[in-house]
Amino acid sequence: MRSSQAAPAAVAIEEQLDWLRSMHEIRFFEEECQRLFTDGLVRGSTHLCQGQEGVEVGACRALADGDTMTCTYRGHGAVLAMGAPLDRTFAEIMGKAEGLCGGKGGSMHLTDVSVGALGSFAIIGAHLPIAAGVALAERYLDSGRVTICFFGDGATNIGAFHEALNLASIWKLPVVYVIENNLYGEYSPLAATTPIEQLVDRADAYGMRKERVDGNDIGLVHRAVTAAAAAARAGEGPTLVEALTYRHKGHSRTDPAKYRPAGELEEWLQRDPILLHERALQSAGIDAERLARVRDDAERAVLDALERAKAFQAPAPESRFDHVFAEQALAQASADAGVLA
Amino acid sequence: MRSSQAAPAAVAIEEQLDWLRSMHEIRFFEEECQRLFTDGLVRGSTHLCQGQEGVEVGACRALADGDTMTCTYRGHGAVLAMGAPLDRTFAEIMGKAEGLCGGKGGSMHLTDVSVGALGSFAIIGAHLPIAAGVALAERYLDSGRVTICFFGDGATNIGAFHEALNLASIWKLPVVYVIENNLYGEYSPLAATTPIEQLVDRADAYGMRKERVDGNDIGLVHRAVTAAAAAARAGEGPTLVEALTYRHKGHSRTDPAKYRPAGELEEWLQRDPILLHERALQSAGIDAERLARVRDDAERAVLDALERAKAFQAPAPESRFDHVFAEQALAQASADAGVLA
Amino acid sequence: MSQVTYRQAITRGMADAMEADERVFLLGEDVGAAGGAFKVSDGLFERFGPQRVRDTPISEQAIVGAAIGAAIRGLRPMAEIMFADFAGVCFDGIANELAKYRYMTGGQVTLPVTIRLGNGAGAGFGAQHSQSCENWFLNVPGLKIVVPATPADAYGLMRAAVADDDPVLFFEHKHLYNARGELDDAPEPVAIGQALVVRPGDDVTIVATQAMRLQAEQAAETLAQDGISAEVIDPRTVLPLDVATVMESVGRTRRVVVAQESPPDGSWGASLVARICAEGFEWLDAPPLLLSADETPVPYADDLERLWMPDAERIVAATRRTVEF
Amino acid sequence: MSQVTYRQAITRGMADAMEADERVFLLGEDVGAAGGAFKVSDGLFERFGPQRVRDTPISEQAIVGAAIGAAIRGLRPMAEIMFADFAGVCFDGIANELAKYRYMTGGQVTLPVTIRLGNGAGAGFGAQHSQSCENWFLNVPGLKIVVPATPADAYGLMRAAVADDDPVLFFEHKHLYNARGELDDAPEPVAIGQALVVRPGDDVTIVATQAMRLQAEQAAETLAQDGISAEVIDPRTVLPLDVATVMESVGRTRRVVVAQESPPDGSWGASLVARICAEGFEWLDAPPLLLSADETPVPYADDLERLWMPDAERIVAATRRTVEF
Ligand SMILES: Cc1ncc(C[n+]2csc(CCOP(=O)(O)OP(=O)(O)O)c2C)c(N)n1
Ligand SMILES: Cc1ncc(C[n+]2csc(CCOP(=O)(O)OP(=O)(O)O)c2C)c(N)n1
Ligand SMILES: [Mg+2]
Ligand SMILES: [Mg+2]
Repeated sequence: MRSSQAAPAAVAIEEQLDWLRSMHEIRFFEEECQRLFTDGLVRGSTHLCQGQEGVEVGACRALADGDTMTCTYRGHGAVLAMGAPLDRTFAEIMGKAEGLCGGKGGSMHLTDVSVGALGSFAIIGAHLPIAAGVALAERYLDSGRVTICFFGDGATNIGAFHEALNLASIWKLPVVYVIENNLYGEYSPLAATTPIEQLVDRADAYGMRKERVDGNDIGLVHRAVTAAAAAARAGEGPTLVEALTYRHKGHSRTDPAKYRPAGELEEWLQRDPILLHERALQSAGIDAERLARVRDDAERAVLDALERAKAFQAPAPESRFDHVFAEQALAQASADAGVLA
Repeated sequence: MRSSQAAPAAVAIEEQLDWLRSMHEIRFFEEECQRLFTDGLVRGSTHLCQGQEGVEVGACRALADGDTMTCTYRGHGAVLAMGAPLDRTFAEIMGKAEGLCGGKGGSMHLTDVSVGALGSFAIIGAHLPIAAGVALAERYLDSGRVTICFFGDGATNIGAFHEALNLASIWKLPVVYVIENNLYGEYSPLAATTPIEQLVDRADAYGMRKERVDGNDIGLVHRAVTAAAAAARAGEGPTLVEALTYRHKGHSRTDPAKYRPAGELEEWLQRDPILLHERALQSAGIDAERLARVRDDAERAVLDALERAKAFQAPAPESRFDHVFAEQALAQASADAGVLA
Repeated sequence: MSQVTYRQAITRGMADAMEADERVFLLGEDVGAAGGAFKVSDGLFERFGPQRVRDTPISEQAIVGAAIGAAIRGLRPMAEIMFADFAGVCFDGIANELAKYRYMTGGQVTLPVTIRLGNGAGAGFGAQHSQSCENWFLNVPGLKIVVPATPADAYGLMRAAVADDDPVLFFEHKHLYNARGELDDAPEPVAIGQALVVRPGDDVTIVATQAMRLQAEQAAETLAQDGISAEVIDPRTVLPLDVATVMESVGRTRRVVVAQESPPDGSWGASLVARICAEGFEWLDAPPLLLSADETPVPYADDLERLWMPDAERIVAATRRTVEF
Repeated sequence: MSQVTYRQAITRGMADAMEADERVFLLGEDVGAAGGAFKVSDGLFERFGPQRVRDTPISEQAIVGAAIGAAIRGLRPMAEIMFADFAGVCFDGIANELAKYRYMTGGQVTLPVTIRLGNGAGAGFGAQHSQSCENWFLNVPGLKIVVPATPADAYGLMRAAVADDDPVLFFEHKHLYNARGELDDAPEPVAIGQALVVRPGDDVTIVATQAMRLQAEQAAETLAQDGISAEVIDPRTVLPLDVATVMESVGRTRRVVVAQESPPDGSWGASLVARICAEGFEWLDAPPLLLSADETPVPYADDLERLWMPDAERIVAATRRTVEF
């Protein structure tokens, strides 16, 4: 694993500033999200991604127009990185009518097909075969598009991982599988569940290209996924990318993350992807004031979006019958309150 | 992959003659089975294992008393190799009351717990986690026992394979996973479904011991599984054994196996495990007459068993309500012909 | 009009669907050159090539997932799950992803996925290859489930399933593959959600699907000889059930027998009985009778398997009891 | 006698079972030091150690398979599947292996496996984490399915499940974990397959489980103020259903409402209605009423989710309609 403190030269500085902006937005978004939940303004659960922004932004920004992405319940960052609007993303988490999914999906199922964020999936592993299917369609339609599929380290132990990677490889599908290895699956450290050192080596079981990167170095993530996407487009098949990163918060709303060894979080905070990228940009000549402006703009955008989201309406009661089927008739038939009598 | 024409010195000649006897029994059993099906005396489907006897007998004879085995729908050979009686095995396939499972299971579910044949499973991959559970119990009970789990090359692509091997490895369970690699999953050659050269390399994805052997050389199979079982007993965890072999017949009753390249079967017939083992025994000084006697005794035993099986009774109609539950009461309650009125 | 087998009707249904729309393709284990485990896709590989008739590894989760992913990008996959019982290994893909994906995203994705599954008992395949698995999915909103019994229905429902913008589980009864029936030269789709009155009658309504429908027709014939006029209805779709057609019939006959090839609890038959009672309790002159298979796994032995499920004779007896109530 | 939460009752049930029998152990994701995603196994790891309280990888197929394998070798595993919805990824293990293994082998193996699953809606977990998944397994003979609603039943059924020689699916309603109730100091097992008359009444029978049972009790209270005496029955086991207890009640009240937190088709409620009609059609003075959730996936938004399923108010309204029929 190489570490590049210097930003890769190939990417324009303006673009790299935009990465920073995106990472900041996600970070602020997650902080506000956390507040919404701890204040009890939103029910259910949420899985925050502070600390993993480098992977999500670095990977998604390696995509071209029309490319797509699927991710997990810990998907706020990935969906925002694809360009989902902040206000409607907040609104979905708050269960509003103007939420990305009309309030039907919630925090774990953020989806904005219009920006290529095809879905967030909450059953571990389930979207890995779906991503293969997306890639199959691109191949079938000869669209030249690729799709990214994000998932966690813990997900590499579930059956669907195996089936999906095998299928993607044998059919040489244009998909980039990105493991966000944040060292834990819920409360279990990787070593307790997974008998190998490097998850990326599982690619060998499928004859698949592989690359392991420092996930907190956005430049390296971007470079790795750019290469993987190019290979996929060229018909060379899928790549398994393992991005080493860390989640700053607990697994979910209710988790204080007491299982972490002392000092671990602090060490990773030193390697915060935002911090690292800011340093890289400074080395590239961007001054502190400009960096602060990016941060402040992001913060303002997030807070404004949150205000707008709060003002949005709750979904209309009857809307709960919509979208079961493409043709509405069938669902409507059952709209009479579920009484058989 | 090494090929030993000479029988491994460590195993007594009498024991090796017994292997031959067992392989012959399985071969004759399968030939008779095929006749039963093609003559329409038995319905459903059957999956024969002629050609794979070296793996089944070689592996099962590496077990000690009290060790156990699980296998697939193509399991006649493995179950017989564990010592299931020929007549009651025939009887099960014929759906008789005295069949191993009282006629409830059939060809795909042969089970004789009394000899350690814990079950034949017909959903691909399903028994791999079950075998891990068996091994977990041995560990938990500190029994010193090991269990063998047979499955096909095609089964290495299903999710349960992945989950089972990972679990067995992380818990260092005393299980030996044996791939009977007969080159085809149903009608698909391995290369059409599996993007790697050597299936055994999938062990690396689980940090698992591995060994690849010529499955038609019973001595090599026996040696590999003996070593794997010893390691398992010693607490060193599971091994993935890949035994290269070939099924002489089609996938199932209805398959003429037209998808095979010309000459392939003929080539493998030259490497028939029975033939190879006979040669090895001859090199070890056993004369042709003795070998013929083993063969003839096996044939007679099979034909006699078949006669006995034919004379067994069909199961009593009410027996179909037995064994749903350990306590019979619940099932009996529904014995009144399934009518709700 | 020609006589074809149920199998041929499905094959033709798939072929016509592929001919009509380039986005339609088939994937599954050995569906290609081998023509499928039940030979239902025979000839499709030769005709449509490896891009559109795709052999997969033994990976049902991947098959269903790939179908979902391809569908949301505009294709119209037909996925084969060989024996319906194998739906157990991809249940999550069907029930938690396919059925809910559109709803969870507020309608952002459309899922024109057809999943074909070989259903039912009667062939000596034992407990893991003989179930009527449509019953596993009844409590999962978002799916449509069809269960054709004849070549014409199989063809028509196949065309409807592939043309439908929503997920359809298409259950093919294994024991019917060789059954023959008429098929129009230019056959039409059969609307999903529409029951068929197979045989009109006045005294009692018998509802049955797939292999049981043929038994029910036989039973009606026998009953007719005794002067009992039984109306036979095949729902053809079990999710959603066409309760209206059944109620129209029961409103006249005032007696109903539902015969099915599965245990009673959690079955479409029990669901139908509950709906009949809800909508037409006062019309009924006899308790609705649900004739089911034994509450055991499917036994292997020939005799046991035959006894396990209802047949024409038992339908006759049950119907008599209902008529004489 | 003390007041405990539903969660604590289950924890104690597991602990007592482990104390009583060394062959009993627990496996699942983060059930160990972390105490389980819902903290139901809190303290067990410290008390019984890593051999008997085992963290697994995220591999539900392996969890269920390992439980099966361990059981046939004489252990008595309790396997946790966290959210019941995840049963979709190990459906084959439960429905095709666990449920049928004893039968297929003619009784050669015994499977004292308890599978714990976090069931139900009401907490804003969305479509993939809120289902009443007991309904997926009703058509699968070979399983016993329990659905406790109170701490006492949760404790008693846990002890019965672990002591049972057959597979038991133990559904824990997530929304009840913090609900309090009485638990005896030396609590007894609760027999599997026995319904409980929660509240006696004369005019109408209301049948409900888990969270809906509490709603039904509330509804009965409201109805009592209007002079309607409702008997509330909690089946507690949905496979097999204790039809006798329900029929005893319906024989007196002649009216029945079944309220459930799931869509109607393929539900235990529909199965019960079918059985009630079969056994007591003539006794009924009103159609049996099945009050179900909407026929949609579970929506996320607070308001939508609340509307999605019945509540005390809707049970009251439905019961009134039934009484006034
Ligand atoms: C099939 C399934 N099993 C269990 C869970 C519960 N669960 C949710 S998140 C999680 C941990 C996943 O860990 P990892 O893949 O590393 O992703 P991370 O949460 O670290 O992003 C688990 C076990 C689930 N959602 N689906
Ligand atoms: C989950 C599942 N999918 C598909 C099948 C149908 N099937 C039965 S045998 C078989 C081929 C298995 O190939 P392999 O594992 O190589 O074993 P072999 O038959 O060669 O012994 C298939 C696909 C099944 N039984 N279970
Ligand atoms: Mg993780
Ligand atoms: Mg094979």
